Amino acid sequence: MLNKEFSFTLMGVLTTLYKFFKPRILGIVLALLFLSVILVSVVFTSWPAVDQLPQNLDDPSNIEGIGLLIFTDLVVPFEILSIVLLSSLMGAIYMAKGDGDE
Amino acid sequence: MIPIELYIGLSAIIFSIGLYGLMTQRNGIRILMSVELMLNAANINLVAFSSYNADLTGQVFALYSIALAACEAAIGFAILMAIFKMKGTINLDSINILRW
Amino acid sequence: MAENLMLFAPELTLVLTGLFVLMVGLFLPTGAKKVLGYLASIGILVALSLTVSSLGTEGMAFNDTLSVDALSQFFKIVFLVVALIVSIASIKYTEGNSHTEEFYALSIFATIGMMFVASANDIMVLFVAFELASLATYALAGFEKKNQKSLEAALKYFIIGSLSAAMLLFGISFIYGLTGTTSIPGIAANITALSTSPMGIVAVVLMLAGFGFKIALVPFHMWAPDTYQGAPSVVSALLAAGSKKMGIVAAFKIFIVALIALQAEWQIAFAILAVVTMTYGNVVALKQTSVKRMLAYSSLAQAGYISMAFVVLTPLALGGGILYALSHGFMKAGAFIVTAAVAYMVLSDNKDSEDTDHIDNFKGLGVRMPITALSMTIFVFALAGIPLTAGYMSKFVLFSSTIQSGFAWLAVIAILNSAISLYYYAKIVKYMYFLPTDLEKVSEPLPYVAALLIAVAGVFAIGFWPEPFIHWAMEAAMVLIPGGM
Amino acid sequence: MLPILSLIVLIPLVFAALTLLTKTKEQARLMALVATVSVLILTLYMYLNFDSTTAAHQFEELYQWVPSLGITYHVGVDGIAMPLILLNAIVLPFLVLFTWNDERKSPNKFYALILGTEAAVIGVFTALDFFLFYVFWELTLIPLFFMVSIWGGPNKHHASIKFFIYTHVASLVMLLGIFGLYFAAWDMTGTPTLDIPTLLAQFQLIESALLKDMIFLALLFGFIVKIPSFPFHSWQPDAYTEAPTAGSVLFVMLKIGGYGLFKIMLPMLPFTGSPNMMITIMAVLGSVSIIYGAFLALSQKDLKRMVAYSSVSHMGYVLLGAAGLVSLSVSGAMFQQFSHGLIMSVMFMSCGIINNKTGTRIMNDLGGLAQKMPKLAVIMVLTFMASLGLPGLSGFIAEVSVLAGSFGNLPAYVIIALVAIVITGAYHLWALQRTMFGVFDKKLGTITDINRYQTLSMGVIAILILYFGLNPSAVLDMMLTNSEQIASMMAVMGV
Amino acid sequence: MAVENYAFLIPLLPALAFVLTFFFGKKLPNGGAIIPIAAIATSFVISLLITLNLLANPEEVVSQSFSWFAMLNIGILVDPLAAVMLTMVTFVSLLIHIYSLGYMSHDKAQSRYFAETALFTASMLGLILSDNILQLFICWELVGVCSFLLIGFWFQKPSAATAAKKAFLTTRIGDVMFLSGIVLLFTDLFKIYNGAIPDGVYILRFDVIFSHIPEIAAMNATIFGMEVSHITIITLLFFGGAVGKSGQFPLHVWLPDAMEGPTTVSALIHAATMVTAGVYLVARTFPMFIAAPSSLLVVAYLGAFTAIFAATMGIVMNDIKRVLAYSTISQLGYMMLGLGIGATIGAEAVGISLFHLINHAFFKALLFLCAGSVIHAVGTQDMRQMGGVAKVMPITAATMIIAALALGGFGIPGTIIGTSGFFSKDAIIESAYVFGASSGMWIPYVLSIVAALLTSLYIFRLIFMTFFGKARTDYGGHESPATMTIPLSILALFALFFGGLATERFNTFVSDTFMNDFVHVNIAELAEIGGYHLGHHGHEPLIILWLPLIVAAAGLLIAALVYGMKVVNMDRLVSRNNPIYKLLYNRYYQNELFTNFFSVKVVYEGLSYAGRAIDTGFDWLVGWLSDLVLETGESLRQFQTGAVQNYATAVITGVSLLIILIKVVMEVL
Repeated sequence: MLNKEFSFTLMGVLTTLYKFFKPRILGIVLALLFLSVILVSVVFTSWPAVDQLPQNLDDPSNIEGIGLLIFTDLVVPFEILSIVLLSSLMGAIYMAKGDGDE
Repeated sequence: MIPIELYIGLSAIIFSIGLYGLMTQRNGIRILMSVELMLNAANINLVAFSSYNADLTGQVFALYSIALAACEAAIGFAILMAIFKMKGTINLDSINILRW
Repeated sequence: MAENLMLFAPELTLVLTGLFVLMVGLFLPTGAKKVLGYLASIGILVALSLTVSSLGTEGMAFNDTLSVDALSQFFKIVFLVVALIVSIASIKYTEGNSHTEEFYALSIFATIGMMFVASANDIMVLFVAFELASLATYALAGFEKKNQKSLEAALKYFIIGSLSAAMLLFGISFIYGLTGTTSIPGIAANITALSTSPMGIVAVVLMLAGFGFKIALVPFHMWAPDTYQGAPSVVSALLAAGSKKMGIVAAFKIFIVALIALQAEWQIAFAILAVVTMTYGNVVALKQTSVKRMLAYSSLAQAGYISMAFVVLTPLALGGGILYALSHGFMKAGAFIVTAAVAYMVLSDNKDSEDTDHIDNFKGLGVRMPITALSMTIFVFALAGIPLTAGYMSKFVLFSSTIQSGFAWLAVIAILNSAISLYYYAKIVKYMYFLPTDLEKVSEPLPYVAALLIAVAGVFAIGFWPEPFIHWAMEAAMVLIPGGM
Repeated sequence: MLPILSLIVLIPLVFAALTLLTKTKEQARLMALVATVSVLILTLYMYLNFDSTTAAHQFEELYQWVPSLGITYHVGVDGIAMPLILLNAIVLPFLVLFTWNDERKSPNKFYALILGTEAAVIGVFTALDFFLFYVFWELTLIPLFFMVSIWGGPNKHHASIKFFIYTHVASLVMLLGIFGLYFAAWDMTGTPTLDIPTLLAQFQLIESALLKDMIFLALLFGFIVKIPSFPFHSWQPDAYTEAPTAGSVLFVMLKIGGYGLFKIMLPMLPFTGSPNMMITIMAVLGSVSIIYGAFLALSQKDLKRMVAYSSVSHMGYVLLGAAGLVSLSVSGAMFQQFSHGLIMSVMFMSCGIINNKTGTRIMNDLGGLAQKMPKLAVIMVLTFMASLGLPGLSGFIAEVSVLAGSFGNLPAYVIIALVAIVITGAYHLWALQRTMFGVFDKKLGTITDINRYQTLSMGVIAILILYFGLNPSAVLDMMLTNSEQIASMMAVMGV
Repeated sequence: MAVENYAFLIPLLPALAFVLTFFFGKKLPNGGAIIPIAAIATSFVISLLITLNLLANPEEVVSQSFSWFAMLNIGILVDPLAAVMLTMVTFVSLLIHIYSLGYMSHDKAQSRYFAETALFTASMLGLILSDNILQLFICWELVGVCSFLLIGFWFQKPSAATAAKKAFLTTRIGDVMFLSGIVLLFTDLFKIYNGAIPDGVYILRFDVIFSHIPEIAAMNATIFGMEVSHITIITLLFFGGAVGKSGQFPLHVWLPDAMEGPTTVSALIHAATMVTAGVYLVARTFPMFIAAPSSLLVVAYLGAFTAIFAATMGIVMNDIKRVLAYSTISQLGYMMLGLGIGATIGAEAVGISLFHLINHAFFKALLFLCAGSVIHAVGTQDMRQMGGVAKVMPITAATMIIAALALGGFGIPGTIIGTSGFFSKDAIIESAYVFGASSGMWIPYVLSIVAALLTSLYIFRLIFMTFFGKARTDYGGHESPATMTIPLSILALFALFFGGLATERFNTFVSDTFMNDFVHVNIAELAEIGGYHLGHHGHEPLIILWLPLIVAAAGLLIAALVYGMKVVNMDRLVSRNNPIYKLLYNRYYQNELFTNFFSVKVVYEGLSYAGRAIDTGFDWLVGWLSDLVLETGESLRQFQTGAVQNYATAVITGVSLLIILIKVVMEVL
């Protein structure tokens, strides 16, 4: 046991690495594939608004704007969200709660 | 000034980490965490774009999506709890009676 | 504001019904909770009649985040009809269950989510409503929390659902980033930045993954067979017949209205997915022994057919796809209700039965439950596309439009597929009528029969008198492509 | 004016539903008899009022159905359809009579399916709208499928599924062809229509020769699988053999493939991109079917299977005659359908009786039945003779018209068919010898002759075989009128 | 009263008799035999009256046509050719029916017998009366079916059923050729009219056909590189039909087997009906043959060959009926030969041939009926078990010897003294000589002379073996009843005297067939189309007139020496070790060749099983395809592992790949 934990031979390292990666290798490859696809796309895209970032600097707090938006333009999603909350609450409670009636 | 590509890159990396977690993890909780990671990667995007587009909609969206993520987590945990109660484990490997 | 609200009277009725059912349910003893089903059904019926009576009205509401037009009306009717069928059938299913109010509230909320998706004119509304429909059904799928299969179904549904929600959101974030708006017409107007960059494809595919999850397109389908099989049959009916259509209407709105500039990209995607999905669904369905699983794969195949509308993209094709959505609603809801009835029958034979959905249970159904068996025959024949049923009519419009636009190869594949599909549909009929059983005749529960009759009526209505339905579907299609491309 | 065509489709349908509700065999068979006899009466009325000097449609009815897609309820009959309707109307009452005393499970379903088939088949013959046509076309499948699967022989499931899928695939391909035609016409005229005469007229206006060929071939495929012709016949022996007697007879009544050939294919033929290729395809398939079916029939041990293969052979004449493109050959092919229907129904009835009484259809196990069943022997010899093309009986008229008519255009194929005549004679006689003649095998037990219902039904059809053999003009005149029209169209196009 | 108007009754009455006897015969005495007898008697009377009328007024042919279907008709035509045939057939058939009263009196299925013979007669009469080739073919086939039914009359005997089938199938090969000829003829005529046939023109009627012979002859087809006129093809195909029906080589194999039926049926087949149909067909379409000289040559050669070929086999048969059967084949060969030499003597050939046909009908019917009488009495058909029957059955013996003399062709040339066979057969042989003289082809003549020798030999072998000498087995026999002997006697009278009485008128009467209001053809002109000129009768040397009689007498002498007085021991010759005897006895191994090898091995086991294999192949292919789909379904199922991470992996892979794929496709497009 001791022997195994402290062996830093190349073979040992490789074996450990192999054991670590073997079940994960597909996940890693696919995640990297996805990442690279996204990143390539990102790089080859000309993003339009880079210069305009400072515009928002004069009003660092957006809370008011956000609040306004929530209750004016975007009130519908907000309302729907309330139903979402209600139903997920209901669902979560139903699923999680033990069966009292049994 | 930070170019927006970096924000997007960050979110993409976080998203990919979430994907990786989803593909490799066997524990239900970790899976949930991975999902949260992905949702939040999207939120980073939204906020960054909101800022770069000088449009607050994105930030509102991010807020909503955080709420949704919470709901999702709640349901997810509840389902996992139910499973745990029945099987005593939340190891996803043991949950495959439905197949083929 | 008042007119705004009037436009959404059906949704509001449903919300009130859901809340009312939930409240009433809390005060009722388990034995009396049967009344909740009737309440919910009446509420849905009211909402349905409100929708039908307001057919033809159009309008935008709430700062143009919601729109009422022929398309949304049509799909609202689809969702409400499915909800009605499911809720009537569930009267029997939830009998004696102490959590009836949760069941009904959740299914009504899920329906509301679907309806909002149908009328969403803003991607944010669409996403939130989409999530509402998802979250409510996660719990519904696991409604039988003593049943390992049901829980597993819920878990798989949930995990893949979350994944695709994340992908959808990720995709939306890119669209938002490059167009600077979340309004659907706004996106269409500001599409240039997106359509000229490689991000366009990424966004399209991410959205496709999000919707494809709901529509159950290969390879985003893998939860569907498990969930449809494991979930309670009535819930499967809601998922297959209702929430699948929500994915379709969302895809219609996003791709055809908002991302029309990226048409070439997503047409390729849909062409690939449609072919793969219908073939995979049909071929895998051949050897299934669980009827619900078979229906799930069949539902995959049908999703593949409907996806052809995206490839062809003519008014007639879209009309066909939309009509198909309605027909499929009737057929698939009906078929899953039949499995519910069979499960009820099996459980009344033997309380501890495990595989209530195994095809062996269908042996001699023609004798044991004649109405159910006859309805099932009608549904599977309709699914297979036998004439004078809704399935045939929709296939007729959809496939023929495919040929009209020169996609003969696609139509050939689709038609070959529908020939293959006949094998497993006929297998069910064979089991029901030709294989003997020594078990007794079972009295068929009224709610199931009522639900089945509604579905049968729908199947035959579209099959025999398709003119008004085609008319509505075409009007709905015209909303998507006003010029008529 | 009575909507007579709608009635002859509706009556069996309504009675089929009513029959399903009956409880006893007596009620069910009475229902079926009433329905089939009333169809017969209406059809005879129609036949007597039929003007065989015109090729136009008669007794037409036209209502809008789905205007936005150009679907109408349009029915009517011409000289191609009328004889086939007559055939169905004649045989079905006798089929009911034939089964009068049979014992079987769920007779109500049985008779309902018979009526359902009748309605669907007659529906195909009356439909003048492709939508309606296809609807009835597919509807013919369902009752027959059930017929085979419920009351069929030991191999019924395999046979019924094979039949169903085989012919369904064909129908779907045909549907593709219909779609192609529909939209090509729609694109040209701007208005959708599925009206058969209109579409047939518009077919020639399509510009792309390739498209026309594709449409033609797709439709042709649908029809020849139903006929059935080599090499798409393999569903047929199984289905015919495994079906109960009534089912086999119903299969024989299913002349919709050949009907489509005359009604839809031939008017289109001269306008296809390469008519000569199409003619060759039809002629090759026809003549190969004739000789191939004959050889296969010769090699069969099972009487019913032999009859089934003989049917493949006989239906080859239909294709060959259609490809002959002369009014005589085309009308001969039509007459072949008619006469084949009569002959085969009696042949299958005979097979059914033999199977019932002796418990086997293997010819080597039979023998000398003529001593025990003289009445059956007489009828069977007559029909076998008719089937092998004996002059004076209806089969001969058809064969000789086809052969004489087609020879001018297709000499090589006709020679093949002529060779097959000898083989045809061989297997028929051989079958007769091994079943009816020779020494009676005591193992077969006590065997009684056919009962009077069977005698009546088979006898009447047998007499009709003789009648139409002596007086073919009774139906051939109307066929000739239509086939002359077809032939003149060919002549105009120089095909 | 114009009896012509009732000509249609001639076939109709027996047909009606068939229906009545078939359905009601069982309830009547003698199986209702009286119905067909009365019907045929009436037909006979009508035929006779018409014939007499025609004899007086050769122009008054009876011709009635009705439209049948398409451009075809049904009609009757009684010209001299038909009239003599009708009279002969009704007469012989009537006698055979009367004879059958006694012969069949013990059979349970009597009524079926009389019904079928009535139908048989009716079909033959219909065949003769036809005024168009298609109707002729129809009756032709009906004759075949009746023969099938009658040969298989005792169908419970497997051998009878087999023989019936063989008869039908073999003749059917000929029928198909005949039908092919009709089809080709129809097509040609259709082409000549260019598809537009005027109303009232029935294109398969003989007058129409004959009037278009020049056009048809002008059409050519290339077969194996040879230019062949359509008229030649058509006539050869017609002759093919005649070969089948009239038992010419190589389609004669059914005739000997046809003995499985009752002897009366054999008499009917061999004398009056069936087999003469082939000769009648060639005679009827003779104008076409005239225009096709090569076909006539084929007819002549095949006829002559058949005459000798069958005669050789007749010598060695031991079954009394088989000897007669081969005799029939041989005599039919003579008739064909007579027709075939029409290229030299023109329409007269029809007269000669028909004359022999009529005479043959009388004496062959007589021979069969006598044989039947003997079999009836003796109870066996094997001549080796007979002998000395003359003592028991004097009338039968006497009549049979008369018939044998007629068959052998005994008579004095240059006078009208002689048996009927003498006049007709010698005429054929003499014509063959003329033919040889004018064309230089002597083979038919030589063959016919040798055949005459053999004929005499085998028939007197039969006579001696049967009627003379000592009884070889112990049979108890007695003379037949009057119903049987009276027909025998009548026939014997005809066999003796008819030839002499009719020989003057007959030829010209029948040869006029093609020169009347209905059919009017100029034989000589047609011959010109065929590219040759008709020869003229020269005067034959005297030896030619006497030679047939000499060889016949020689045959008689040999038979008397060998079988009557037994001066030559035949044991060494008649043994299985003698290869020639063996070959003859086994009938040239035709049964093995045609039936066992060709029909069974090649067609049945070879071709039909090959077809079956192909069919199984198709089935297998379809099955394989469907199994493939099912198996694919089964293996694709495995993707659905049940582990949710895999599902997620699929989604992610799908997304990534789809992005790349779309990019690639976009680039490509």
